[in-house]
Amino acid sequence: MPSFVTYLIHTLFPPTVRYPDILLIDAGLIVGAIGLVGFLTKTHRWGWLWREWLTTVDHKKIAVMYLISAIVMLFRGGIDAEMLRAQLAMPSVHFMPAIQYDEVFTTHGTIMIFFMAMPFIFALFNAVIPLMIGARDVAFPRVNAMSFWLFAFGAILFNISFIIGGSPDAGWTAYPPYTGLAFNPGPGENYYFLALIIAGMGTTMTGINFLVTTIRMRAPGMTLMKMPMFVWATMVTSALILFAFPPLTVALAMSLFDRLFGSSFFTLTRGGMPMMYVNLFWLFGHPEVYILVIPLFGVFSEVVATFSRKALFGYPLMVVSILAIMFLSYGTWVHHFFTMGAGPGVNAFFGLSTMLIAIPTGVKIFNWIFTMWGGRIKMTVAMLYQMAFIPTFVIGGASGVMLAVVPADYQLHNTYFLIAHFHNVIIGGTLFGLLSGMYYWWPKMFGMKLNERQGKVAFWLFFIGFWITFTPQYLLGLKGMTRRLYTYPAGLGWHELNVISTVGAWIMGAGFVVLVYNVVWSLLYGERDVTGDPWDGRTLEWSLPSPVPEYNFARIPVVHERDEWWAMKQKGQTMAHALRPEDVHDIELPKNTPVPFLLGASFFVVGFGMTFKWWPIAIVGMLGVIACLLYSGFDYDDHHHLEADVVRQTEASLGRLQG
Amino acid sequence: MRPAFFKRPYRKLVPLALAAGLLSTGCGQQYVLLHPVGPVGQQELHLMELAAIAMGIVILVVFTLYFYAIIRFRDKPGNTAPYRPDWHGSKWLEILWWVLPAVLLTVIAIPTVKTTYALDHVPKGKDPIVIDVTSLTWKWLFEYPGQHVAAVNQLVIPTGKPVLFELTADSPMNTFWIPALGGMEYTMPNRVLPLWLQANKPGTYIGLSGQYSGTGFAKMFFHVKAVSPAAFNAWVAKTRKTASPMTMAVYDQLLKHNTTGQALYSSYPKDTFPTVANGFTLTGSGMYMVMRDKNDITYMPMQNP
Amino acid sequence: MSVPLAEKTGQHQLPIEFADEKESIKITGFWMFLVTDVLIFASLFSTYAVMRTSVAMGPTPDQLFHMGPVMLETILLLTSSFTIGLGVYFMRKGQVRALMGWMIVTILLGAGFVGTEIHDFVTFAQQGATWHTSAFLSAFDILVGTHGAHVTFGIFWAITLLFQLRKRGITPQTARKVYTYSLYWHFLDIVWIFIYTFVYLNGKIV
Amino acid sequence: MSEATKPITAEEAYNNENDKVLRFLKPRFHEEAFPTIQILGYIGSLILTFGAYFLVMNHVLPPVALLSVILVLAVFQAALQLGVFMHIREGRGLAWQLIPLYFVFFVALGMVGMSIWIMLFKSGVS
Ligand code: HEA
Ligand code: HEA
Ligand code: CUA
Ligand SMILES: [Cu+2]
Repeated sequence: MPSFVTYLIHTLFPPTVRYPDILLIDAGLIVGAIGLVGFLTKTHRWGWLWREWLTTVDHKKIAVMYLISAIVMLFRGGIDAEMLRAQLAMPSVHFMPAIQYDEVFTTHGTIMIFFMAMPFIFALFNAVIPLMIGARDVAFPRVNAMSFWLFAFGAILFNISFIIGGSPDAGWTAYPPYTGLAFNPGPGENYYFLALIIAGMGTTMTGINFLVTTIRMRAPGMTLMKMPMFVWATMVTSALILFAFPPLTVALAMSLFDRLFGSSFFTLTRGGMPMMYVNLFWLFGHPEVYILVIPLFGVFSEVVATFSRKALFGYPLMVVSILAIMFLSYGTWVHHFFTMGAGPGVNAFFGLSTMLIAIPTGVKIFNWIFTMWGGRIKMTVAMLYQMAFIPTFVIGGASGVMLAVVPADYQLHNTYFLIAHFHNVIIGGTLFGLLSGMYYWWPKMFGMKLNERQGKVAFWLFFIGFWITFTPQYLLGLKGMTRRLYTYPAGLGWHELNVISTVGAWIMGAGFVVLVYNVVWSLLYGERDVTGDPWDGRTLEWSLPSPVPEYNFARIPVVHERDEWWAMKQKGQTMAHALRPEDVHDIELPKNTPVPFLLGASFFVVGFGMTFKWWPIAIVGMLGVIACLLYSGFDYDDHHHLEADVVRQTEASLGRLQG
Repeated sequence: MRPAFFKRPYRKLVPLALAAGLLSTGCGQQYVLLHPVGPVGQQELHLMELAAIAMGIVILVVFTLYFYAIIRFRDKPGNTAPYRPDWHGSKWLEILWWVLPAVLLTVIAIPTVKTTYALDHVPKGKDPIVIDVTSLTWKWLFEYPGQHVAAVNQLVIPTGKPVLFELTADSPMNTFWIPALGGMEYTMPNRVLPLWLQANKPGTYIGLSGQYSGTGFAKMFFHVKAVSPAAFNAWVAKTRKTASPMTMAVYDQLLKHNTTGQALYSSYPKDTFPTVANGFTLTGSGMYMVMRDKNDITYMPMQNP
Repeated sequence: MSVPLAEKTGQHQLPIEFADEKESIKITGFWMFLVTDVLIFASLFSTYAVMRTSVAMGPTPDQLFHMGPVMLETILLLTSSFTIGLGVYFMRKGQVRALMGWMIVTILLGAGFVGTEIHDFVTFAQQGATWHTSAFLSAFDILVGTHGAHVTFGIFWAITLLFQLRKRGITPQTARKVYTYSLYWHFLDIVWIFIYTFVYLNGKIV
Repeated sequence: MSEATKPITAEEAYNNENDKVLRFLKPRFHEEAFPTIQILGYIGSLILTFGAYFLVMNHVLPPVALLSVILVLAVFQAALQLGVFMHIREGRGLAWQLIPLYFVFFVALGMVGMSIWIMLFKSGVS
């Protein structure tokens, strides 16, 4: 049926995905996919892939999968950023047409926040939280795998939009009514809403999982005030996720219904109220930015204490401040729409509540500085990122406080001043923190260190490039340049600063290339970590060998001190002293299962079907979802036993067993 | 082991210095936000300056402590700085950094609240001229209910007199922004928002949108001509005489999704804007009745018709 | 095998659903899930609160709502909350048959609720009040509809639990499942009370 | 982990957690030979529901007061369900769920209340 074929071609490959660059990428992807399939077949790796990775429920492997996806997404988001900067370098250029520019900034923002930063954070959670609290796994290992696969298939759904059907183009905030059918008839926004709903379900499950893990799975003796700061950060972040994602889900679902089922929540006509979307979105969105930064506050607290070789300064108040940030962050969301005329009372209230957040945040900054004070600072790459974080984040936070000054925000809202503000906190806080954590815990995850020298080159390129990119953007804001302009006229004085900014972005890109080189080189030739404790660490994960055995702890430790491992080392104890053969019992471990993967895949099918309104496909996917739920509802056989002897042998071979 | 450039952490200051240089040598009037020509922009600028100074203090303090710490306490052989691995807190220091930022924030918070309230209304005793602004898909429609003229993508206002803009949209949301005069405000469908601005100096200023609304968004620039009241009246009279009237057909034309140039109209159909006198009936779904008294707009929720 | 509820010594044994550490952790997890669900409904309630007056050309709440079916739904749901409460009570006594009996009653009451609600919605649709009509109706439909969908899901969940109970009896695992299910069901009752108050009764206040 | 499955008492589970800051989360159980509490709870919930109904249908108060009163009744009803049927204070070790439940109460209330404040600005409340 030729009409059917033309219909397919028109829906799946409309002109907006037929640009030469995208066709080139298509070709690359096809070649890459064939290559990958070929490689896996030739080396007989399919079974291995399925058994060891796709069906795994081991938090350490899930961490690795999160990490890989996050770095791939950093690459994609980074390429998008480079394209944006290329377009903006000169006034009135048409490197990309408007529609494509719009798609690119949308995917840049969405990918960086939802598909780069979030999974990267979860990679760190998964990699270390059970180890830090002395547990064998997270509270719900299967749910953990489901979270990952929901995230992964959400990400895939979002990413295929640029080769099939066209990408969303309404910004990462997707304000209606522009996302309505009247203005945006293509499938792009459907992709956006569906992908975020699917990934968001996964994220909510991760939030529940790690909240329960940190409150119920801690080793005996680890009371709240003995938890490492990163565990606190995880707990608080998980709580934030729990409280923040529901409004997002609701807002997205309502927008989607407007598009697919003709409801009128946010439409131009029939009394729709677009501002309600904005309200709900930021009810999520503001806590979200703290979801993006609080885990890294935890990372920094660990890194700074380890590399200053000194206890964290002011631990109790660090806890108080992190809790204060959590509470306050639910009361500030209106600062993203001061200019929607909610009246002076509302604006003043939310302006003040926003400023209040600066106080607990400042407390953390000062406590970190005073952790270094009187220590012995070792300049490793992880520490360098932490040290770059402080000045960068303080300046970003300061510009945030300027935005919280309501009348100033009337002028600065949605200008490049805002863009500079949030890249300052998001790169300075989130990205630097993620990289710091990655360098810090890499030995624990992979059993080898990342090369420090290469890491430093990457760091300096990133750091310097960052300042060159974003400092000029503050000035552009003062010159009145608004965001999301695909091009701008000459004569407003915006040109020179944009050129500088673009150059900076290239330097950051170079930094990323070095980073990738660093990772690949180290995987091949990196220095093995045989001690399990390469940095002279303080918390329990460093008491384990690297990489960590499947069961984590042969015997669950009993905690007495805040920095338990450090205290043990001070007292001259190690694990080998502690563990006798009769201490080792059978260990119960969760069993691998294909359900999470299949569940994610089913949701992908649902999402894809709904994006194009191909209901039969969506229904097939839905049946898959139901089958997965039913199967896991009736499945009582979800763990297996590891014999004590096997554990003893493993521990003995690592030299960790007495006698 | 350590690369040479690493020895000098001050390197980080270079881009900052560069930026400061740019700002001082830079390009005069092009920093629009720093050179407002009206009272609204000026008040906003004052707050920005105040906040910037406060933030400067914060940054200075943090940077001093920070650089001192990282230079003094490096782990290098022969470092004589005291090493206190178990120093984990100090009551007084911690009280200090809960209290000092709070004080500093109070200093900016008070004028923030004051100005927020002040900017909400046209100052008492001044009679504003009202302009109805509708953002359309990638163009601006300005209607003068007092003068009965209309314009597309260009705006003429008298100097020395507050202008009360009533903002709405028959399109996705945009923000109405004239940086030289003062801050922006959203244009939203089904809703009318007030914004007042004033130009004290005659001149031509740039206006634009701050909220992305589609492919033509980058073309939503418009010109604002501030002229003396006499010249303004002359302009109105001339427009009435020479321009053609805007009919409903013209309005429908404007509703198309495209970008256009500038245009003037000698009159406009009553219900294109929820006119102040008639109450608000945009696209068939009234949300609010708009009642105008001298300085302000009151909104009455409209029950179903 | 079932764990006795209390010992004569005065030392309280943990109820069976808490007897196993792992299973009890799942209960904590389910509470956290309920928290997210509370917020889902809170978002829907805020939307409804704001859009309540955006009736456009459509009917107002007062014109639309009829309290008769609403009261019926309320009574059905309140009663079902009571019956599942009894079910859990008997579960803790170790009485499988009583538990299953009360669960079946709960399911029937729930089905009655859903049936009445669907009938109500069909009536609205016949009057031309669908969510195409106005923002108010969109907000109303999604709030009440989400609740109805939850109830429907709960019914199917309960049915799968019945099969498991028949096969395995009351064990720490099945007990935990029933317990979480009962939490879910009571929670839906609470949500309904707010819908009843904030949507239906409020619509009659004017 | 066979130790974990062997039956322990509520007191033992609580002592294992031993976080003294959290004493307020100590779980409480109640159990009886006859489901009196459940029956009383059911009757109570019916009273609350019909009470609200008659208040509204007879317009005993001005609108705003009426709405406030019935909302308070709904909150009572919720508390009743939580206390009687959902065993909100039970748990193994500590009743952790209490913290998020208290918190969510405020967040949900704030969300609805603030949204109304933000969105229905400047309009006389109907
Ligand atoms: C990691 C992410 C992150 C973080 C941590 C923050 C932190 C803050 N943000 Fe930012 N913000 C974003 C990400 C983030 N933001 C994003 C992505 C947007 C734009 C979204 C979009 O529209 O696309 C945004 C937008 C945004 C706006 C909206 C502007 C507008 O749209 O008009 C505002 C306004 O108030 C704001 C303020 C703040 C404040 C006050 C903080 C504070 O938390 C900062 C606190 C920190 C400090 C202040 C520094 C350290 C403190 C001291 C050293 C103590 C002493 C300090 C004082 C006394 C002041 N942010
Ligand atoms: C975590 C979040 C995050 C991160 C890390 C970044 C990183 C960057 N961002 Fe992004 N940005 C956002 C979040 C983020 N951004 C958001 C939320 C928006 C708003 C979107 C919206 O408006 O809706 C935004 C918008 C935004 C804009 C405004 C667009 C507009 O409004 O028109 C710009 C413009 O300069 C920009 C630039 C950059 C740059 C240069 C980087 C750099 O840091 C990127 C650095 C580059 C890399 C990390 C990798 C580069 C890779 C290569 C060069 C590959 C090399 C080749 C091989 C290896 C083969 N961003
Ligand atoms: Cu440069 Cu003013
Ligand atoms: Cu914010």
